[in-house]
Amino acid sequence: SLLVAGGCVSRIDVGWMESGPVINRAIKEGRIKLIEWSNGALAYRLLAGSLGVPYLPMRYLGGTDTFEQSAAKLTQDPYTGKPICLVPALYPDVALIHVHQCDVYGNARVFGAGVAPLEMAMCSKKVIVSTEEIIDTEAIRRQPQRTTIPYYFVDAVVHAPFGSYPGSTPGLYGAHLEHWLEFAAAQMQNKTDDYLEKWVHSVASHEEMLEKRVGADRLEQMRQGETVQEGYYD
Amino acid sequence: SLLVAGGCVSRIDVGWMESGPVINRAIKEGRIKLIEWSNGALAYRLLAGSLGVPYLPMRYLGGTDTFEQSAAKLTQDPYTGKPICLVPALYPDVALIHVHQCDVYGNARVFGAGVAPLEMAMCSKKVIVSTEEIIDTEAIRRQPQRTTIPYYFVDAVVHAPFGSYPGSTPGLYGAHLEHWLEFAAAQMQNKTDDYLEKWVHSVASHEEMLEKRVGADRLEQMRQGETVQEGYYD
Amino acid sequence: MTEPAVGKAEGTTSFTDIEATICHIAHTIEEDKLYFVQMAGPPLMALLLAKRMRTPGVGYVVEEGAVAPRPNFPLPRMMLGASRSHYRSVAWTSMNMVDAHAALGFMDYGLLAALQIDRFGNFNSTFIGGTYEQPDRRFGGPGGANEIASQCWRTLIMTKQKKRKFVNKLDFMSSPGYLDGTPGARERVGLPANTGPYRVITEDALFGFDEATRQMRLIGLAPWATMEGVLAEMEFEPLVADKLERMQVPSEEELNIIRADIDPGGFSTSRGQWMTIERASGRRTA
Amino acid sequence: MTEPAVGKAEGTTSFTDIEATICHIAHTIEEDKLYFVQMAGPPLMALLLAKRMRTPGVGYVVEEGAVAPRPNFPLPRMMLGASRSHYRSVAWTSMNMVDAHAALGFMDYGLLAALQIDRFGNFNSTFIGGTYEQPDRRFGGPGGANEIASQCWRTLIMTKQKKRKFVNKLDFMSSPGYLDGTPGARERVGLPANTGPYRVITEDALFGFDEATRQMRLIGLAPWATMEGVLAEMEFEPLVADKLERMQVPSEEELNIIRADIDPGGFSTSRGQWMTIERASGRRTA
Repeated sequence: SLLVAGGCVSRIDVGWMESGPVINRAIKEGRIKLIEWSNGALAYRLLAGSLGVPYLPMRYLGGTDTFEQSAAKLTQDPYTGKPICLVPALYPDVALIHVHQCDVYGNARVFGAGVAPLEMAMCSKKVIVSTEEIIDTEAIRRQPQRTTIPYYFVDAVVHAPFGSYPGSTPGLYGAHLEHWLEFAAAQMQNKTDDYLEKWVHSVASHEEMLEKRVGADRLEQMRQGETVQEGYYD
Repeated sequence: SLLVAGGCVSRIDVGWMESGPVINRAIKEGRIKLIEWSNGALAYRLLAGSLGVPYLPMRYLGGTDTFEQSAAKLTQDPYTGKPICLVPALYPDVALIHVHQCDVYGNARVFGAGVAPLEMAMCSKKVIVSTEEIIDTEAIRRQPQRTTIPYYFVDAVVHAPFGSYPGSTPGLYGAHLEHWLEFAAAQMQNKTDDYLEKWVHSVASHEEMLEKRVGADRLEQMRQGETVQEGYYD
Repeated sequence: MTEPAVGKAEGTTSFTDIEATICHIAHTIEEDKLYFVQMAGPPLMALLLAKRMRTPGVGYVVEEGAVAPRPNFPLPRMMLGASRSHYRSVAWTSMNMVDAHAALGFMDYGLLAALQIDRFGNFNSTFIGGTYEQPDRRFGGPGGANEIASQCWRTLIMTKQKKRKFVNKLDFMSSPGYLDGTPGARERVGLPANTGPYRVITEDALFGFDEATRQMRLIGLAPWATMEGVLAEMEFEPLVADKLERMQVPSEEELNIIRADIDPGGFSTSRGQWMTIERASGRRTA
Repeated sequence: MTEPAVGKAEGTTSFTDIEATICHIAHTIEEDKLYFVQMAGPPLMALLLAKRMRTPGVGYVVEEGAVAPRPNFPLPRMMLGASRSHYRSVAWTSMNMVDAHAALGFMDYGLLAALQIDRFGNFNSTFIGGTYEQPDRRFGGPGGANEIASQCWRTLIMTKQKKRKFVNKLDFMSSPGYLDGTPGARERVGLPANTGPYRVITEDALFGFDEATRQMRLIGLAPWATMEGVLAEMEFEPLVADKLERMQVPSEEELNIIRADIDPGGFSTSRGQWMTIERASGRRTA
């Protein structure tokens, strides 16, 4: 919604999107065009891209209006003659991926279940990894099993503690619930410009935003709000 | 070669196979039929099977005699119109997968790089997991990131220490080199029957084979022969 | 609407339509089966309630790749943050991985919510009113619903018992039920054979599907609901089973678990329509 | 053939053809590039030698999914057991994963061995002599060679300088070079654009490929080899570069690393054809 409010968006491939008045209006005014998919279909299109192939067959989407408004195709499987749906690979221009740990070369660790960070890194033309923590390459090499994304997919590494703000980084800090409520209210009251001014335009960097708009106490509370570490860092 | 020598094989999908006089003879006598692939193509066919789709497009095999002797097809990508090779999914009847650790439900951990244990478990109709060690389900749940194969793909769990013998289980024990040399010699000298008698038919179980034909000292040497633990169990 | 003030009559209980639906779904959950559940919201709450109350061995998988978690209650508000809801999973994987598990037929049941549903169990989560290009109200889209409804053996769909929900014609078919209801309709568009919607659950009623015609059939009623009342809240007329199952009144224990642990603060569940039910009779008093 | 007895003349050095080829390949390895290398054998040994001697930052990936390992020397005999060869990788993945990395164009070079090769760099690792159904001698098959030769930007292929290796017609084309040599031949069968064989390396010679005709071209000679000798050991006549590069004599340090660490016991490398070379002149004395 914020990117739409900011006028940065002309087309959205939709799996599920946070909807609301801003997007509603943009659709009606013809300012954005939507292409329908599903969460899984978009992740699967990233998988296609990550395999370096132009498309993948899959077992869903067919038969629905979602299918009609997508770029999926219904074809005949050349082996069995049965119908099968195809979806085209997704090759994003740029991926922004936030991770728990990363070395200076981009060998990155994402802990916990996740949508498709590896596929995203593999299929995107440029990959920027932001990380809660930079760790030594020797630490990466001592536990190769824990690496999610190998270095050669990564074009840039940014050290960004609390990089998921206002969301959570599982095992490290919880989400900032009040921020989400503030955002929802701004949307309802048609005040996204004020919201953007406060949280984006009036601060020079992510660090300044954290320092001035969130504050150390709140960040510490977010850390304490994450009650589960088990399984992430151990 | 041993399965061929034992008359257990009529068709082989070949990526790379250990070749030698036994297989040479069986091919010439028409006792086995080969279908040509490559290591990667077979793993990729397992990937297709693991995705539940009938085939996958891929970027190799085309143009070669390997392609001609495979069941791959050269088709036109419906999105770009460019040529693309397709390979059919592999759905093995039974998979035997040896793992480092597994709970009684079949939640299994394979440590280290590997060919395609997860894909194999996903696409096979029946899956038997043999494991060096049975661990507690709570231990699995405390580190969900380390699970390679979730329980629902697994039909049976067998506790089989030294289950990779005469091969190695990385991080735990090395291979038994002399055994491989003995096997190679038996093949060269046309004595695979003797070899099978000694190592297979004359012992009632894997445990008896380890105890009577290998011995505790040698097993201990194999353990000590594995000088690298780093990255596997930690 | 808000919860009735304290001092409600003895022997009565109050809950929202959402809480009622959650409890109804929870009663259908089967032990030791594997469910594929939408990322958040009442469907997941229903499964968690069943897991706490009756079926501790039921497994579920969520879209973002947590396999068979044993969540750490209370869950965070608005389900923000994965660590407590993914707690003690047997595996942490990814979206493509669990979708593949579903494609392979390992998911016994799918469990999700719909904005609008038709007689064949096709449903909408994309927009309501207007046209696709000029929707009156645009919603999030199918999210994970399409892959769940397409690939699980049996799909459970929750919605509200409202005429605008049970429609003759969907504004948009986001996810498939039995499509046009003809034999093999799903298979003809590449969906896995022998899959499809199994139950539709509202605060007032339970529906199945006729095996031959694939049409929705009323098979159960909440104690406080009548067949006439339910049919009045549907644009199309469903088939009706010979004998209607009498659904249960949510127990205090169930409601306590929902309110204290599963949706602490009632962010989702308290916002529904409140009703007060006399426990003994099952009748509605407010 | 065995290594010449001790007491070889001063100023000479002895090694096998396999060791020579390993050293020649090692000299072509480029720092900071990524190589996709066959699972075991001389191609991997060549890369390891380069990594030890000259290009510590070169990365390589092996079929079974180890990414950029820093192996623990000495490697186990016959390369049995993965732990030492996968030691200190930056990631442990799987075969499909690294093949996908190659499909995406992340592998600068492929590195592998061939039984037979033709003028367009197509090669055989399947059978020699007879027919496919009745082969004189069946070999293992392409293994990982097809995906490496198809997908890497540039492929390096090692073989022996023997007439039976450089043939007019392959008994079987296991893996692709430039196919029939026509422009776009690889692209027409679905292989990634602008990829293909780059160098063929033997104990005696180094070959490249002509950009226009895609034919093999002699570009380098070992100090002990002559153009006539090399051409005599090929069925087809390659193009010949205007100026032939003079390849190096394997150094004692290189040979020591191969023998002590990379192939301890010489299981692979000592079984080749031995030669003795006068260091100063590069000429063969035995």
